[in-house]
Amino acid sequence: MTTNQQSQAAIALTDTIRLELPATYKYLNILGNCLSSMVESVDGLGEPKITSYNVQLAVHEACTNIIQHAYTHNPENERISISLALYQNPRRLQIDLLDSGQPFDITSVKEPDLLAGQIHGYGLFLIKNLMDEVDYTRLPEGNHWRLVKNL
Amino acid sequence: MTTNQQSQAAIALTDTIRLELPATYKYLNILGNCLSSMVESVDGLGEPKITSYNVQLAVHEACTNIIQHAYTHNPENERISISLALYQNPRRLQIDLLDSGQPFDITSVKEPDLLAGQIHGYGLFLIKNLMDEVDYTRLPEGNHWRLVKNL
Amino acid sequence: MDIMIKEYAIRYIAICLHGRVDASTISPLRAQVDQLLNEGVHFFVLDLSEVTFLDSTGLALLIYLLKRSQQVGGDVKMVFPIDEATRRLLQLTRFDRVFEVVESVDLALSSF
Amino acid sequence: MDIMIKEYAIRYIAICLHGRVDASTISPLRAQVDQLLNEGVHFFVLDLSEVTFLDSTGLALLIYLLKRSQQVGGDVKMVFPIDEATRRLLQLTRFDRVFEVVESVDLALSSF
Ligand SMILES: Nc1ncnc2c1ncn2[C@@H]1O[C@H](COP(=O)(O)OP(=O)(O)O)[C@@H](O)[C@H]1O
Ligand SMILES: Nc1ncnc2c1ncn2[C@@H]1O[C@H](COP(=O)(O)OP(=O)(O)O)[C@@H](O)[C@H]1O
Repeated sequence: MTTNQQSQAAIALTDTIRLELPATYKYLNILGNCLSSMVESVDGLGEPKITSYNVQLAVHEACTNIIQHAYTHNPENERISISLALYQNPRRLQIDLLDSGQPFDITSVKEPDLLAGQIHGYGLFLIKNLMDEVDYTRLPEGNHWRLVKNL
Repeated sequence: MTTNQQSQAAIALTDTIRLELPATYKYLNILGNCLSSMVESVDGLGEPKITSYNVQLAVHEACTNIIQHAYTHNPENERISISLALYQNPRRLQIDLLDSGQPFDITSVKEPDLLAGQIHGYGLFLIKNLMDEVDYTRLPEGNHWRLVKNL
Repeated sequence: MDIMIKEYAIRYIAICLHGRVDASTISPLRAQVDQLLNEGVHFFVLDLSEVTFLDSTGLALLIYLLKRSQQVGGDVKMVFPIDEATRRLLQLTRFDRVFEVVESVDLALSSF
Repeated sequence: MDIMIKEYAIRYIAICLHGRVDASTISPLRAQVDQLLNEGVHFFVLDLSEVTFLDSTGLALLIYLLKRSQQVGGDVKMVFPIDEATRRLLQLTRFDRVFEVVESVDLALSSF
């Protein structure tokens, strides 16, 4: 390794995990375990347990939304592709989710009125509040969600 | 679902997880967690903890062998593709591992003499003794290991 | 002199949850909550002290219980989780404002 | 009358391991073992009671310690793990035959 760029490429390649799961609740805890192992492998985090919990919860919400809203019929025959990548400078964890379900209509969403006690609408609220970056892109092959947490 | 075959296909699809990891020790515990979640999700196992441990250990040995022997140079830039699948009738867990490293020469292996206290050769011994089926196939794209545990 | 003594009883139920309360585990809790509401119970204490993970599905069920109880003149009090990350989640979503938070189930019952 | 009293000390070392002993965690243990061997220590007790996972890399290091100790007239005794799956692994690999198994570190030291 001679330049900074080379070493960054090596890190990106080394610290990427890909996971492909059935779109069911059953295996979401596996994803949670992967995320917590990844977060807790990072040295010098201020609050590793809290960070790990928050990342797990945000990604869990993104996946339950895919199961409930993108795959409205037979989610159990559908799948979610996930990539977890740890980057340096600045240090961050990037989670990419791909599904082949229905597109997401961002205009369908409004901020929940928390003090009124909502029954719906906590999912996206949590994702946005627990992560530092949340992007949605509709691709020809499906939906792409990107969640980033600065570490 | 009208026929047995259809329902088996659905099960196979539903209970398959794919994972792709850097060929480093660092993330092997993630794979272990996935395996234990999968084994422990199965009802009515006689000794779930022991079965889970043994499957984890065998797959761990297969992966450390890939890291040490298949990827002899720069394993950290190489990857292991893993599929974990739970099948019914008969109930079993099948683990498929793919790497793009050097071929495995089965003639290079001899049974360890346990009472003499070996330094090498425990890996394949454990894999064979802890699993019910172990197959190796050289494919054009690399090496394929299949490990099966009856549940 | 006529003396008439009447005895009343208000049914209150403590629901103690443990571990993960999320989309993958919610079904039995939802069924239990519906059954209690249909039986006419409307005073509840939610004991979340041992809860270690709570998702939007879990949050929604807690709010559902609150709304249905309040519709019939009841109320739901909440014992906060011990787990710090789960506590913060309940603060972020303002559940500490929407529910009356109490120290313990015993204190909650004596304050209805 | 001349009386001469000599005192001898044999150095024995107890190595107490905890948790996972595998390819991903072995390096510091390997370094420690080599340092002790190079210092001339050759009586060891391996306390595996708290070990919860052991792989072939871990097994190999235990055997390496045994061989090197025995080469210089020493010995290694072993306290078995509490974890049942790890116990069975040590039986499968015949470590209960290759090592002298003792109940505890204290018993091991008094029996050298
Ligand atoms: N992955 C998704 N695909 C399609 N629509 C979605 C997705 N996620 C959320 N939505 C839409 O946004 C709305 C708000 O989602 P959310 O905040 O998670 O609350 P809830 O799931 O409780 O409705 C959903 O009701 C749904 O219409
Ligand atoms: N995945 C693999 N690819 C190539 N060679 C392998 C692989 N696994 C094992 N081998 C060969 O088989 C031998 C025995 O392996 P093993 O029983 O795991 O013991 P050890 O790894 O301690 O040598 C190795 O030394 C190596 O030569």
